Amino acid sequence: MTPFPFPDLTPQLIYHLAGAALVGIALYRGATSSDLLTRILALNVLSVGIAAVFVAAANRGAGAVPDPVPHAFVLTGIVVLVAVTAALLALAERIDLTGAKSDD
Amino acid sequence: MMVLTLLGHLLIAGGVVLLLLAALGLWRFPDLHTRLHALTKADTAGVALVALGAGLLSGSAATLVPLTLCAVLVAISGATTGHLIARSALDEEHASWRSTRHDSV
Amino acid sequence: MTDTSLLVLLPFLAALAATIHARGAAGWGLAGTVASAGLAAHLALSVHASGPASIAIGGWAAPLGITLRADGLAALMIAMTALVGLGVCVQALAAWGLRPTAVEDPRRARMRMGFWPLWLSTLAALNGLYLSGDLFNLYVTFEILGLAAVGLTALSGTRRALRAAFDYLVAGLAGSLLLLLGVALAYAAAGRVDLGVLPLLADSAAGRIAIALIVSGVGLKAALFPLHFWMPAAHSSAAPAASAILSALVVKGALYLALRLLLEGGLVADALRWGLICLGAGGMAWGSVCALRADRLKLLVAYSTVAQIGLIMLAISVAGDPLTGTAWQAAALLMLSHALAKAAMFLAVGRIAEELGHDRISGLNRSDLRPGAAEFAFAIAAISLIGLPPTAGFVGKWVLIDGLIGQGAWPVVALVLTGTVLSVAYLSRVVSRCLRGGPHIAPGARRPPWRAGDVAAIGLAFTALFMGLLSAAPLALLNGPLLS
Amino acid sequence: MIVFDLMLAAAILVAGWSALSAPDRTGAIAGFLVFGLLVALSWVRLDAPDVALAEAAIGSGLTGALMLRAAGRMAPPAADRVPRAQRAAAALLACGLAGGLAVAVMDLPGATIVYDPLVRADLGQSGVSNPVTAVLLNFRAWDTLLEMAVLLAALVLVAALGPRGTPRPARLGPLYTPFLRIMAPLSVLVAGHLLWLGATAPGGAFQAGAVLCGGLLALYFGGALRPAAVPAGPLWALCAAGVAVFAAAALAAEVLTGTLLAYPDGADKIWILAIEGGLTVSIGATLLLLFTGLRQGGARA
Repeated sequence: MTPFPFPDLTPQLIYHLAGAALVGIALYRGATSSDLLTRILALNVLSVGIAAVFVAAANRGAGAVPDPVPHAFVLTGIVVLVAVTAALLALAERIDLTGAKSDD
Repeated sequence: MMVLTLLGHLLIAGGVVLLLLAALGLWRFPDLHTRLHALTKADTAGVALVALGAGLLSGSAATLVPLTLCAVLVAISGATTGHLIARSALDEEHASWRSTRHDSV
Repeated sequence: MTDTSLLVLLPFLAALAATIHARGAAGWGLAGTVASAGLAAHLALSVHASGPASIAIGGWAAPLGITLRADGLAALMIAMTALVGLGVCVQALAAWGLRPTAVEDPRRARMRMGFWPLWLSTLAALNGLYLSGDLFNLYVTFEILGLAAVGLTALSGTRRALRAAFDYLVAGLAGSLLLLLGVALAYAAAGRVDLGVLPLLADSAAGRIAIALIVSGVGLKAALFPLHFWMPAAHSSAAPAASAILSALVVKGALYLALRLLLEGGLVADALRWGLICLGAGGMAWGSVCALRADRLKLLVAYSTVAQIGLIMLAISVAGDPLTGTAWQAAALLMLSHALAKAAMFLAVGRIAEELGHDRISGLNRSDLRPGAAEFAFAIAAISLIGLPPTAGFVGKWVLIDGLIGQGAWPVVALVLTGTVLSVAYLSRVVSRCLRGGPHIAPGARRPPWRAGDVAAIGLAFTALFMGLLSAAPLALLNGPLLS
Repeated sequence: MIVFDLMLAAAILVAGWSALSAPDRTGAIAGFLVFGLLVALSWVRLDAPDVALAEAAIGSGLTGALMLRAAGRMAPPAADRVPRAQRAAAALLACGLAGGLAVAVMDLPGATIVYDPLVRADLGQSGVSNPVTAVLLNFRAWDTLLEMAVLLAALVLVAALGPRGTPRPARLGPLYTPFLRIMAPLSVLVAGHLLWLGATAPGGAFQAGAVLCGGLLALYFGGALRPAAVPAGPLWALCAAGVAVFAAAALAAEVLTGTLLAYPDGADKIWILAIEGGLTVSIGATLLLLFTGLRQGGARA
């Protein structure tokens, strides 16, 4: 291992790093926002960051056919997440409906 | 084939210019109605030109036909959504000002 | 091995039926639970008789395909789920009835129609989780489990419950997304995501980060201290039957995955092990302190779960080489005893609160009501949680301490014993008030009437009590060969 | 092209950040929609067209619609009241995790190729030639079956929360009806096309289900479709049809071939298409009901 391994700049690496940054952004906002909707959005951004790691890892460089299995994982993940998001939003609406503004 | 390629590139370039203009209008125009005006027209034509250009570049009818269909669909839905947005905006203004006649829309 | 897949598909199809045919929800729920318990018993017997079995779904072998693996540990967990499930079903039937009555309380109807599909989904997800041999598949089952569990929390519909349910769902989703991120990184590092990938991950930085992420996701889902912040509110604001399921069964899913990670060779890094030991000890201490300070009975029981999870995680992370040591079997036995005792305890608390109209601990000392069956059940469950002989908890702690002494890990032995003393302290706060007879009880004090809910609580508590005498059966399952 | 990738990645990060830090909800959701489309674009760049389609339709489109609808019903957000210490801790944690991930991806041990040769070797026996569909409906069909269970579990949860307020009737104007006349049948057509296409090219049950849901939503907004007016039992049955067909097929395959979800030799494609057909209808109906909300099974007022 070289002292500072900096591999060649490929699309795969760029989107990999973007995925890592998205995970960081989403975690930060998820932990520091008190708005229910922002927290739900943060979880969605987090899952997109994870999906970016999968999709970038599946890519084998220009010209090569990418691995279909992680693509299937991400497809499954997208559908799972929309279901959970719908549940979260329904809960958030109920909380908004039943209570005053206080967060008790 | 050279002519088709050239034409394709030209169409795409024209479409991109229209889309850029639409973006510029969205950014610079003062209110919703003028922004909508910039967006819908340039958007519809821009997408149509890009789709047509891409279809010509591909050189096969099997690609050109679905792309043209896409452009038509974008035109239809763009017109409808533009209308809906303008209408609901007018409704809201009507509710707050009680002066604008919106029946004409 | 048709029964293996049926363990997942049958409760799930029953959940669908209970949703579509809402008037017969309880009937479908009872049928699904009983049938699934029969399958669980059959699985345990067949694993015991002819050893573990694994099926490659669709005929596609791992790593590309998904395998369902039924070994002794999985069979024990499935049997535990079935046993607790039967008890909870009795309570739910008692509370909300089997079929709609002519004049019906709308709340009762809502609970009945909401509870059964959610419980059956929980059952299907848990069975799928115990059988799964693939990390991505585990993520998907965790999502079913999380949604169903949140539904159970929110069922009572109060603002407190809704708020707890939202936090629970956010924490659960964050936990599963951390797990998924670990799986993504594991894929990037080693190119596959079946459980067989785990030993390969120790070789690279990405792999080690992947393991750390998976463990932290599991820790969040298992309410491991200090990631337990969502749990006491969720477990204490749900209906009794729902609390029993959440506390006794749902957190076991994540603990089971931690145990699997150990058995598959995923917890090889010493730093990770020591971290988990510290968190386990911290959970025991923090959960006990909060339980000592709790003013409401449900909250005390919920915090005692935090402490017990700490103990189980401690047992998982000190287990040396799983192939030679027996400490991991202690973790499995502790999970079994905690499931039985904690379910009994929540059901008993539900009955006590129903009789008293509140669940304040200071108000348990009343003069117009004699101790009843629920108080009795609570006391027996407490004995099992503390780990006095002949309970299952005793056998679990015995195996654990025996293994620890074999390793010469005296400080950990001291930790376990301290945790036990603390559990005596907080549980005796309740037991001493509940069961005290004598002059403060008025001569004409009434005795609470028997209800079917008492039967469930007492049945589960006695199962926990005598499981220690019958512990040869679970140990025989655990001593069989494991699949890895 | 590397410059384009860098710009796209930067734009994704900016859009993601603006979605999570916009002061008003509409701005946040608009940021999220843009974010989703940019992400879909980046996945096209990474040769993942199936995923990009699903992200654009479901991950961005449908989620955005769900969010907008919820935002319209909820009180405006209060200002964040998170203590400074918690912010600092969260920033530290987030930076640590993102940094760790970045180090991890820069130090990946060379390409370890495990799945590729396996998929390639077995694709011929899977009945379809689109490898993603082969993975979803054959090699790892158990995941997909459980994924449908997740959708239904979410629906059960939403239903268990009880009914919510009835939506305001919207005035949509004279242009909307002709629009519906074109779009509603077209969505069915496109869904069918995507479903059929999924066997050989990007597409499949999930994308088709999303398109179908789009058509149904258009009808719903036009007032032509009111889920509350349909008896709950049949609606539930429609949502459950896909997974029921899937589970029945799994068990039937076990009876026929002795292995769960192992389709009979030579008939894989027919089985897969039949299952996908059921899934498409169920996904469309389930997503629609998650959007519109639903009353509990028998608790009809």
